[in-house]
Amino acid sequence: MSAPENAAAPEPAPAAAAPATAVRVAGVNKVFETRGGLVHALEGIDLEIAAGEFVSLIGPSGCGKSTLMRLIADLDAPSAGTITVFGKTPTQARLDQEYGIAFQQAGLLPWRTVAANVALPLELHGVASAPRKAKVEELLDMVGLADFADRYPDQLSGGMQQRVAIARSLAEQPRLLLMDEPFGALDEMTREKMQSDLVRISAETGAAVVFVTHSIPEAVFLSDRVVVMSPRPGRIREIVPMRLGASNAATTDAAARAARTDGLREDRSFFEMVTAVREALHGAPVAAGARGVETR
Amino acid sequence: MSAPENAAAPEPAPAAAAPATAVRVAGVNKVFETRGGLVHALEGIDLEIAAGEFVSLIGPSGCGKSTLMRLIADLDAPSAGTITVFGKTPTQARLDQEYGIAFQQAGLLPWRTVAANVALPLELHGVASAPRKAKVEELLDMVGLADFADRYPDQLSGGMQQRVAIARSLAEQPRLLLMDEPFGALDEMTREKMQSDLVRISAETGAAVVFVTHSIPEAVFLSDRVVVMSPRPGRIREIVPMRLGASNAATTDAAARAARTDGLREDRSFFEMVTAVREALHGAPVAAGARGVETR
Amino acid sequence: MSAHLTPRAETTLRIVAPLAVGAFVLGVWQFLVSVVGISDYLLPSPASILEEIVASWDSIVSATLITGTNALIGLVVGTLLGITLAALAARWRAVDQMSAPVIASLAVVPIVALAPVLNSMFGADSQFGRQAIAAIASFVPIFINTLRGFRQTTPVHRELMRAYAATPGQVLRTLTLPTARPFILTGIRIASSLAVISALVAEYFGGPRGGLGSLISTSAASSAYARAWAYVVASIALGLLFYLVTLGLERLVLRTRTIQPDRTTGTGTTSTSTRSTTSTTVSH
Amino acid sequence: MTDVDVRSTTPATDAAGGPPARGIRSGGSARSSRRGGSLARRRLAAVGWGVLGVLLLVALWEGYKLVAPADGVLIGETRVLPRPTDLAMPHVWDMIGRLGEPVTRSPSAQALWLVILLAALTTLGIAAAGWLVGVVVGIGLALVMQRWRLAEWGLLPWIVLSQTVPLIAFAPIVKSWGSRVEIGSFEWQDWMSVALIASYLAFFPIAIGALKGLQSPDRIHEELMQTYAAGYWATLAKLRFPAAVPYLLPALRLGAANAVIGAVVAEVSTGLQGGIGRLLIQFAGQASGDPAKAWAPIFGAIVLGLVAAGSVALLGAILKNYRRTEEAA
Amino acid sequence: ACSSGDSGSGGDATDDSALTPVKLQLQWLPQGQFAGYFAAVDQGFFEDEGLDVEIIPSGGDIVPQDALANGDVDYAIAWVPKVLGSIEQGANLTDIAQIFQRSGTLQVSWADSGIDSVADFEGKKIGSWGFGNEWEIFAAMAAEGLDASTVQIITQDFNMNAFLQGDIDAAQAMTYNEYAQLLETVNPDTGELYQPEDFNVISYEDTEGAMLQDAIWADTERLESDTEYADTTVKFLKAVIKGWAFAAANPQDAADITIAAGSGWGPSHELWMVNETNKLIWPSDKGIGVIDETAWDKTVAGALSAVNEAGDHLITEEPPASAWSNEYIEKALSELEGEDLDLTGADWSPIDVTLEEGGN
Ligand SMILES: Nc1ncnc2c1ncn2[C@@H]1O[C@H](COP(=O)(O)OP(=O)(O)OP(=O)(O)O)[C@@H](O)[C@H]1O
Ligand SMILES: Nc1ncnc2c1ncn2[C@@H]1O[C@H](COP(=O)(O)OP(=O)(O)OP(=O)(O)O)[C@@H](O)[C@H]1O
Ligand SMILES: Cc1ncc(C[n+]2csc(CCO)c2C)c(N)n1
Ligand SMILES: [Mg+2]
Ligand SMILES: [Mg+2]
Repeated sequence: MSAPENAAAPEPAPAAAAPATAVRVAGVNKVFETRGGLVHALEGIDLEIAAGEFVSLIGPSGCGKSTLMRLIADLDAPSAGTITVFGKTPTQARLDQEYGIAFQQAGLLPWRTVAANVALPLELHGVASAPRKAKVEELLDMVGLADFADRYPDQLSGGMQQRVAIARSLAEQPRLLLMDEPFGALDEMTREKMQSDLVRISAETGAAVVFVTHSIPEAVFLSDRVVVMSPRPGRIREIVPMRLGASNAATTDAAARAARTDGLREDRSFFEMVTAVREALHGAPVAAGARGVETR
Repeated sequence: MSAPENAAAPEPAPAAAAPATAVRVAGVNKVFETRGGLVHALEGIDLEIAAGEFVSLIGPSGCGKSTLMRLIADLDAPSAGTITVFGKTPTQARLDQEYGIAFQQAGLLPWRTVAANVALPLELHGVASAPRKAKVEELLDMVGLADFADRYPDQLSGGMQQRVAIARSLAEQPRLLLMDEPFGALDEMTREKMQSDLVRISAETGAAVVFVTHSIPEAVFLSDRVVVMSPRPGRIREIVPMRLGASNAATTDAAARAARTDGLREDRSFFEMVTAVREALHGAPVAAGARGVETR
Repeated sequence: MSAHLTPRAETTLRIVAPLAVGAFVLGVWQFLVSVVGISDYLLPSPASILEEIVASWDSIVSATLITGTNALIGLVVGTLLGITLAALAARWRAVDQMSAPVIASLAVVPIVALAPVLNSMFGADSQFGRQAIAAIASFVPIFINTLRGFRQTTPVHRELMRAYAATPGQVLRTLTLPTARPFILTGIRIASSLAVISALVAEYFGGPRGGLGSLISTSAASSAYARAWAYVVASIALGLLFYLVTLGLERLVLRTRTIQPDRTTGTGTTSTSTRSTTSTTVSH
Repeated sequence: MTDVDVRSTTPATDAAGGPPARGIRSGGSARSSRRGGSLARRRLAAVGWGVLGVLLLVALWEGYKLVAPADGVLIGETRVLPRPTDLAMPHVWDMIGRLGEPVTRSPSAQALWLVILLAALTTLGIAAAGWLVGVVVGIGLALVMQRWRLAEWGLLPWIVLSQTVPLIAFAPIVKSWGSRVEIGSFEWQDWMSVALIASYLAFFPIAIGALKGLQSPDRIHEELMQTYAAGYWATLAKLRFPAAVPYLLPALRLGAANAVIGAVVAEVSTGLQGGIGRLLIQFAGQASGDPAKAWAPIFGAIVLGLVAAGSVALLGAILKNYRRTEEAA
Repeated sequence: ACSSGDSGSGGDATDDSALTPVKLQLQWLPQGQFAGYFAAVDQGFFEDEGLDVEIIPSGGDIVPQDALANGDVDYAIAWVPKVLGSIEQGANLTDIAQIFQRSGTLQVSWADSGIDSVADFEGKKIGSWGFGNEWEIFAAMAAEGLDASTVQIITQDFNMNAFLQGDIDAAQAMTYNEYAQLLETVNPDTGELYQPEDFNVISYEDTEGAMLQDAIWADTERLESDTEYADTTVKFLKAVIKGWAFAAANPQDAADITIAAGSGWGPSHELWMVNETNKLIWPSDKGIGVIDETAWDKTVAGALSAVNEAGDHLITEEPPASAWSNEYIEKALSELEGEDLDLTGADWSPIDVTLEEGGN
């Protein structure tokens, strides 16, 4: 599954997605009707994401990354094609709370304390007070914000807010995490720290992750596979498998990811992967020589 | 002048700044009185920027980069120490329109067209209609937005807006450009493009630039010297001279910068400079080995 | 949630829906009066009101002109005063704080309380008292909105102006006023129908006759309810006219942009909430 | 004048203007380095300036009386500045002094201020009832309009139009219809007609403000609730109502001011005994012989409005955690 | 109106529930103009007749005859011309007692103004309250050949300031109220109260415009179909007569009763008002409340001739015969015949009232 897939030549869709498949997107089109006319946001998208796999979506602005993620989350419906999430329809998956989600903006409710924000999904699904409290504590510990439980969002820095949002998205131990540029609004240094945290957390929880980003190094650092998209209409141009960290094997599981550390950022193979994604993105080899650096 | 200066051991301040000096900051402190008490934003800042020199300020959030820039621009006054801009007081320099300024937000007036936005400073300073028009056209040409003169800001992408803001900051051919994270809000690809543009433009105009950024590669790519700051209170930790592009000599002039191209980003020396700044920032060598990459 | 509509369908529904509601209400009203037989005496049927509108057309037009003129003059004066004082209050905090109790009082004082007093002060033989009341009534929302508008200039813009060493006059002209413009217009729109209703109600409390207010009261006093309602309809139409004209003005000016939210950072400032309908203080 | 900050007492007349811009930290100038000062001191200063403003008005009034020509200032035929006669503009001290005297020479007469106070309390009670009805109706309408866009499109224009109807044309009809309501032991009282008319003015800003507030949650928050598969009611309780608080508070305050205005108008219109409105016409009728007396109910009405609006402001203090996005003034 | 006989049915057989509830709508706030009704309540005259009368004041916009026509109340006090207008609009009402036998309306101008008759109105600013109180002016002017457009009509508010400050040349005033207001005001030139000599007073009673004023109105249909209501009407009128007779004999007490009932006027003004009101009622040759056909016809003629400045007529045709009836008042008078009451005011004479500053 970590073998490079080319969107132009999709593998035939199996009748039913195996439970090991977290997300199956088959032949998905999405067209928006606007005042200015029709906007083809996505066209012929085929993508399969294994359970526990970390997949990044990268591509120029407007290529449909967010749209694809929203379709998976059942926040919108495809114009054509089918999507299954753990073998269910997206709607069913949403109702079953199969996924957690985080956006570019943390989207915390400003009138709730940090703890109450993390507790929100649990509260909505009727988790009793005591286990809820315990869970929230555990989550805040995980994101390193145990001391800030009673603060309000406006008293936190952007990075801390984003960590709260991630804790919230993990509250119900989803098997799938959807993240739309969750670190886009953070400054560089905070961002780097958050990436390491996310690697750790996703390893701990073993969830599959669909991660939208603009940053090549970020995608490379985090992912098992990077899906490179092209705009208007949004298509998958290439899927670049990452061969980083401990495991080089076809099994892209959480254990492999756990081995991913900050040191990796200075690994030779890291630069190579960055170059590979960069080239996929620009549609052609950028230049020859000792490269592999995304200067941004 | 491009020799590394250490803030801890400032050179004695000359009685009067030579005209070749664009900005002289000597022993500057800045303390804010807030509800929560005193905030020492800057302490003992000494810095000299030559005419035509490109200097970046880098440092963690809250270290006082913006504050320093605002002091130079006379948008605020230092609590102690002196600042001169081309030998004048900052206020005089401001009144004489010695500098152009650009912020993280483009700050265009939404009710004015692109052309009218660029024309704003000229208009305010009584430049007649005909020369004004000519100048605006020239500037828009320079930033590649000649076709968008009659658009309104909300019809432009973020990158285009920022280019308009830069054109505006150049309108009066200032000898000094102050830029506070002008590309902070742009996405990666646009940002890279804007950096190249800025290198070109600053070479063309020969202005000195004070550039605030969070991104090490950006600082390295653009600057003659990178000023690395540490927070609370904001101090200059180190000034790292860049030795990129054509010239390695002590004269850091515009011609040297003009030679800086995109190819540079993949130059060996580039990685070394990035590493140097990174180490200065983190306060210690990051690690040994083939590094020099700021992954962000 | 709600099904997705094409933009065309949405535009159509936006027009059809209120018309349908209006037609439904009128229908029920007519039905109640003419079929169910609720007394036509106090609540005349829409049909008989329409008859009266036709019958008293000339007098309705001249009454509408009188009241409309008073409201217009009041609105204009209130606008000028509101903007001027808001500019002073925005400039000097002391002015703001000094005017605060007076403005707060004006915002809660009923017109019925002021009308007789103003008539005494300015004379019952002129329309001035009504115009003054319309001016006071429109002044309040315009002042408040304008003041808010004047405070919307973003720090970036203010610092830019400072960096340009712009004079206070230049700042006002090129930054503050354009920034406040949508707010001022919102204020004027809110004030518009207020001005009409205030001018009209003021007629109940003395002054020359002939306006809508005095004709409504005269007609009602002699139980000519259909005629009274005809004048009421005219006054609603007048209020609506004022509202729509100012709304149109607002839309027109807003066409040239205002500050947009910054898509990339999400931290931009939206200039105003002007697009949607906003409220009105109504004082009688 | 409980609170002299315009932004907090004067209803932001545009209820829909709603909460001010989010507290965006930009540059340094959002915070001021010069204005240190404790909060309490700033409050005190504001009150001081407010008092000064009132004193200035008093000085202006008396100064004008001193210097103005007896017939006021006329431009052409139009008198643009008032006549300074004691009949038109009584001395400030007369107006204040009159408050301390009995209403009439009748041996049973109470002091004027007491009469005004009692009447103001009566009107306050009626206005409060009207306000409550306005709150229920306004929020109810807002809920319906928020839930169904078609309802919003169909109703909103009429709600706006409703406020251009000269209410006093309605007062007798409301009173007349009300007097026919008799359900079991419940019998319609005249004050209820007045409260109903007050609610007609009160509901409007509340409906508009509540609608804006209920519609105010960011899309991101709405979608978040959607991903939690939260139903309509859960979303309402956990998201829409809390998010609406910053919009609702000014709307409720405006509604309170409007309720008072409506109650006074309706009292004048229907002649209901016991309230400020009644005193207004009664004392206006005595203004020729006793000009200062006519001002007493005017002051009463103003204080009443300020108290009503101020009480709602208290509500804002209780709900302060729901207003965290509002800019600290 | 339920009969007094079914007192046992409710179970709450208190004395009160035995009384027939009656609502009387006044045409303004409580004041001496209505002293007779308040006196009848206070002295228990209604109760003696088995009635529990609630007196309902009105405000700026309440039209008493409409409250009656709508069935909100049982009886209403209103001026005859205004009700004639309502009758033409479809109200079905009957004048059952003409309490005021003459018009109390004045038009007051300054003594030196040269306006001492209706004919002098031409080209002047004439004050009126509107609200249907203006028809006498138009009728009087019509008799002088003036139409409404020859004067400028200015709406007066609740006081005489507009006149005092010269905004209007001649102000409408009731003898019992606004005229007194003038005499309670300090003349800034003398420092003393204004005196009657300061004014020219035109009384509409002396003009062709004179119209009948405060009358008691009842619902025509109910009078015909509801015998209980008809009975109640007679009882009601009997108590009213006693009330007014009381006010005639005891003006000071009547004034005090009115103040206690909620009038906001001071004692001197109240007493003045009761006294002047008495002058409009007494003497009443055929007995208080009996409608004088000539006066009625004159009112109708005036109403027919009056056209306001908007060109609207008050009425365009003769009112129906049911618009007035002496049946009930005469019955009431005859039932009171034996009692020690002066029903015609033959022995009545006005008192002297000294007005005090401010009407307080
Ligand atoms: N609700 C919508 N209605 C109309 N067009 C839409 C809508 N949502 C997205 N689009 C359009 O679909 C295209 C893809 O948008 P999308 O937000 O998915 O891009 P993206 O890859 O997430 O971009 P970015 O990197 O800027 O977030 C764009 O052209 C966008 O304008
Ligand atoms: N006007 C002000 N009043 C009070 N404190 C201020 C003010 N402006 C800045 N500060 C404080 O001074 C310190 C330096 O702020 P400054 O904005 O210069 O940092 P920065 O380096 O530009 O940070 P960033 O990278 O986030 O832009 C911070 O602690 C900040 O909170
Ligand atoms: C708003 C308003 N103002 C004045 C009157 C006048 N009015 C009613 S009864 C009466 C006679 C005795 O005072 C008078 C003058 C009114 N009806 N409504
Ligand atoms: Mg996106
Ligand atoms: Mg900064």
